[in-house]
Amino acid sequence: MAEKTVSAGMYLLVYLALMVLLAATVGAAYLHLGNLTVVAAVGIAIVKATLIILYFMHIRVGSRNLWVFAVVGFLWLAILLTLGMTDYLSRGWVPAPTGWEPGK
Amino acid sequence: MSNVAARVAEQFDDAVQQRESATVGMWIFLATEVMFFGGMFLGYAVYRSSYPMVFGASSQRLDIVLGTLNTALLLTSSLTMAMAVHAAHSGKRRSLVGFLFATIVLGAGFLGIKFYEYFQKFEEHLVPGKGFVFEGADSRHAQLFFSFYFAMTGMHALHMVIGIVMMGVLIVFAMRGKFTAEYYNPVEMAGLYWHFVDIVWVFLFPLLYLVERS
Amino acid sequence: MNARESLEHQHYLNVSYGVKSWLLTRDHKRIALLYLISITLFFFLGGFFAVLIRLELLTPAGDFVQAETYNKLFTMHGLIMIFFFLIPSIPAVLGNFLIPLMIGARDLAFPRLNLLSWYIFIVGGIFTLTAVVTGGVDTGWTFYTPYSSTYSNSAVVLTALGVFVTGFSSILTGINFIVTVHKMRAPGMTWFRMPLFVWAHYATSIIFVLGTPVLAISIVLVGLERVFGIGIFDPKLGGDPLLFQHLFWFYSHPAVYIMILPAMGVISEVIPCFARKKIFGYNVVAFSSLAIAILGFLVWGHHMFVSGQSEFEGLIFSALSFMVAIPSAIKVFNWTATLYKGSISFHAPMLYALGFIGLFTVGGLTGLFLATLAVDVHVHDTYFIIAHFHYIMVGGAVMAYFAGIHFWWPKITGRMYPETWARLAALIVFVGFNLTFFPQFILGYLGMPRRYYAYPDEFQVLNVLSTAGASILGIGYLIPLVYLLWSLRYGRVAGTNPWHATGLEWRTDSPPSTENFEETPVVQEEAYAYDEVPEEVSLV
Amino acid sequence: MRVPLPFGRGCREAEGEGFTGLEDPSSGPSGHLLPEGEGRAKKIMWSELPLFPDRASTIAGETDALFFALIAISAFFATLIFFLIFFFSIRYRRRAGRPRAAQVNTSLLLELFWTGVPICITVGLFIFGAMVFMRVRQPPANALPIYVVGKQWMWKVQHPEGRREIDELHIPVGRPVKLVMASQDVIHDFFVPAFRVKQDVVPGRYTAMWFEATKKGEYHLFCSQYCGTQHSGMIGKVIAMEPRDFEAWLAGSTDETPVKAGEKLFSRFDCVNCHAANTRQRGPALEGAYGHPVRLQTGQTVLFDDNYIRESILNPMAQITEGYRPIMPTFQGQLNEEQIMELIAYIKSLTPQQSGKPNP
Repeated sequence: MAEKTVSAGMYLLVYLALMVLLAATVGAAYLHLGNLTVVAAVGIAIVKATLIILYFMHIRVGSRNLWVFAVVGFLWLAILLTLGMTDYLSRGWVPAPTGWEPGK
Repeated sequence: MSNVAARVAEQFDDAVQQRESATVGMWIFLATEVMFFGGMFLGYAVYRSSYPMVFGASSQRLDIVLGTLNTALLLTSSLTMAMAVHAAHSGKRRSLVGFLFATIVLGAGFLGIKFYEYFQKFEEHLVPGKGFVFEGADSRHAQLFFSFYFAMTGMHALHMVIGIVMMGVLIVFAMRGKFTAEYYNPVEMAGLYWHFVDIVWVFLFPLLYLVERS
Repeated sequence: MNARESLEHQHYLNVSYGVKSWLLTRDHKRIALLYLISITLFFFLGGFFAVLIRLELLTPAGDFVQAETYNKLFTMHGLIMIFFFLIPSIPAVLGNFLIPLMIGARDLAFPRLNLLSWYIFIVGGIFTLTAVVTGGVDTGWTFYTPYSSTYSNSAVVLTALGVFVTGFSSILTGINFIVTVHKMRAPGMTWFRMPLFVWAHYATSIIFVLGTPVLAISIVLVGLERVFGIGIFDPKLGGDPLLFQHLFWFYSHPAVYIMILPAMGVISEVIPCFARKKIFGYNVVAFSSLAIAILGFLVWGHHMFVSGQSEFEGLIFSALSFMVAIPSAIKVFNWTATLYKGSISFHAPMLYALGFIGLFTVGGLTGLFLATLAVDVHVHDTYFIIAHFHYIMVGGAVMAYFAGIHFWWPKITGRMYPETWARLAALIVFVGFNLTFFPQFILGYLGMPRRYYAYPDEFQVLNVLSTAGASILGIGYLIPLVYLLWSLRYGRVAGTNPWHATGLEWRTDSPPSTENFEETPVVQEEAYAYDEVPEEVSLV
Repeated sequence: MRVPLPFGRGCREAEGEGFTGLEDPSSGPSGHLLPEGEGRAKKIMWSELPLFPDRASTIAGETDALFFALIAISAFFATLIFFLIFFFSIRYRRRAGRPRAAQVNTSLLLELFWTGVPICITVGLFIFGAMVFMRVRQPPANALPIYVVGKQWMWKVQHPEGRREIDELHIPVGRPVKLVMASQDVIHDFFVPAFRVKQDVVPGRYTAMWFEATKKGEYHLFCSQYCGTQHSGMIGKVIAMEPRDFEAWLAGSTDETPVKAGEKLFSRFDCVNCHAANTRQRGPALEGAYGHPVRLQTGQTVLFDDNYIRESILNPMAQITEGYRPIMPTFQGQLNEEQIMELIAYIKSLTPQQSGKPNP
């Protein structure tokens, strides 16, 4: 396979983008986003992680099945987090009457 | 110095197969590391959603300046690592050693700041266990936050130490001329590992330090 | 039968002698034998604990051992059988030995990692055995908190360290298999010409690699909690015990598929050989291995239906648990269909394989009982569960392990095992197994809880039956140990292909040379091309 | 062969000697308290071989129906597979001169068939099982609440009318009973095989389960979540009685009701001077609060239920009601599970129940 590789200039560009995103995530923390702070924090972190994986870790120039190996770990983490968290988030959903209906 | 064109282990047919196998093997290992840290991220997510207030208060006790500085250091070390792999790829041994050394210095700087932060927490009696003191609300769950803080950043720091030792060994090999433009797999693998450790911190920093700053 | 039939030719066993040549070997075949010896020791140690448990349960009262000792017995029986026998058995012994041979490679992708995996397994084993010797651990193999992290005063941390270390042995084997299958197949060996044994181990390796780390982190957290007194899982210090159960079962349910998938791989090799027929529905069986591995990660919550998990979560996990049963059912139908219009002979591997299909069917069907929410509420943590997983583990995985050991024994050692003794042992194991575990289904629905040291009187008769079965099963397992060792010295010399089986491993010598093939074979025909193989030659 | 009785607490302490502390060697359907002696063991051995558990609760019938449906499906598939294996093995066994094996090895139709049929069966089983599960998990509104505390290796039961029991639970037949359960140490599990229900008792929170006895008699009670050395000793009896006998049995107690005990604790731990009806400014009012949502300082709203009260007693700072300062001290370690339950019973009594009459 042609030994395509990422140029040194591209590394610098990606590095600058990461620094800007770092400033962004710290800045976002000081805005009053309420329960959106975690969404912003994780969103920016995902963008930074994707940049690092694509360019610094040469996935961008890697073969198709290498992409699968890169993604599968995060996919299984998503399974663990979603199915794990649904238990805690769905605790009150099924209305189990407490056997004690308070007077209105 | 046996810098034969490309040292191919006997079970492989050629260097390309060897390199691809090493890369795929490394990516699978990184998947195991993602799941390993993933278990702690699930615990963190569960407790942060159950006790948002005290997680916010505890997060404010962490030093955001040092945290941001550490993240910057680690991102820079990722850059120097990428440059090191680039140098190895183009056979420039001097810049390879130079960039590896820069990465080690940045990594050590990160660890230095991190242990200083640990010392700060120790001073403020925020280390979970018997001596834990947290005047704000709900100290029981504050201790939970700090348990996760120390568990996650401690495990991350341990992985950093392993990375730094690995790069020290690489510098010795590089200076002995073991790596050529055709054969620099170990450097590439060390690069993948180091970038992964950086990605873990990219998620750890906002989740631990930026919970409730407004 | 050319001259190479006799054992004088150079092969991986007589190429070099001495302890160093074994302890520092990088040959996947020698590492497989190192694993074979170590897991056999663990198998009989775990079996010994099982015999003690069954003796205690002969009488309703706890009068054979102390309560404390009984709790340690079932904990150590579980730990040793699962982590030190079932999980490594087929992958580390047969997988290590055969996968390079089956895909035409000289060795696994990372031979040094393979040896490191064995050393890690031994180090983990030593930690656990020290815990066993210095007083044992009484938390059950599930380590449920807060009992394991706060209330138990037994060697929890030492055992946890042992299991933690052994987990990395599985991870390294998993990485080795995935890379080997991807990168080291012989020319012509496309994905759909690979034996199903290799498919099954590829699927198992997915679980090795993606599941084991989560067990590692949950054990680390239990260790941290127990040593530093922090409250990750202990409610008194603000933690939640259910979080441990989620993390533990995220690995431990896929772990049961780690134990059964390689067994399915062995069966998919043995049935076609002794029925002289290509496997029925090759693609479907291959994909169902992958489906089991992937769906296996979505169903862990059925262990927690009554543990305080939300009802909505219970509904989700019940539905997903039914989905994971489908691929297993498909495999059983395909194996049975392979027998149709075959030319079936009943050598020991085939007896074990047919026994596997029967018992695995019963085990799998009783799994449906546990996926059904309302029935699981009644039978959870009773002997119904013990019977279910022993039907899968002992009736399935151990039967398939014995089938595989007998089927590839000539390839591994170059000698044949004594056929009549092997058939007798297979029948004894089948009878002893059913007598041991079928009564436990009845006990389970009657409501006898598991891990009970003393039980009410009306359960006694069924327990006596079960103990009687256990002694027969124990004898059944000892017989192969004797005649297989005997065959090493006196077994008839087996040629390169005593079973006239297809597959690259049967085209090289028995036992194979260190580099497996003189020159890398080129594969032209499909897997299991039994129509071309001369099957009229009466088998040995 | 000495066979001490597993019933009752007596036998656990006096492991070796004969059994003590048993009120009446009655001979309920599943309790077999026969005079001690050699004959007894033999009698147990052969005459007593139950193969199916008693059916003594409303849910038991539906669970058994589901169980038999599963048995039927499993029997069908198991016999199908066993028959096919034996038939093919005999029909196609290798014989000299038999034609070679015919390579029939794929059929898409067959594959689709034996994928579709199991899917339909499993979807049906899932729905059937989920419906019954929903009934098992949702107690009816008029269920009689009883408090249960699981402690390492015994069950402590507290009736709202005051009667306390250890390792025994008296319940009326024909009336739904709801158990509100807490654990003082590790995870236990309240399991009554005859009622086909069980529920883990998780430390740190309340878990609940309900059942309605349909048949008078004594039934086994087991702890079915491993909880330590005497896990197998943590057993007892559930005694279902006619409502009349139950009321008489209840009246026979002189223990004070949990509401009165809770009221005493309410003043002894001076909750009264913050939460009393008049001085409203320091602690939120508790009258009429039970069962209603509460708005917290974080903006979240939670239900003012048993778990909320328990959490606020042990860990008040976690969920501060809006508009109040976080000044409530924690009572962690000063109150055990029973006392917390009594306080909750008292706080519940401050809220008139739907039917207008305060909680008994």
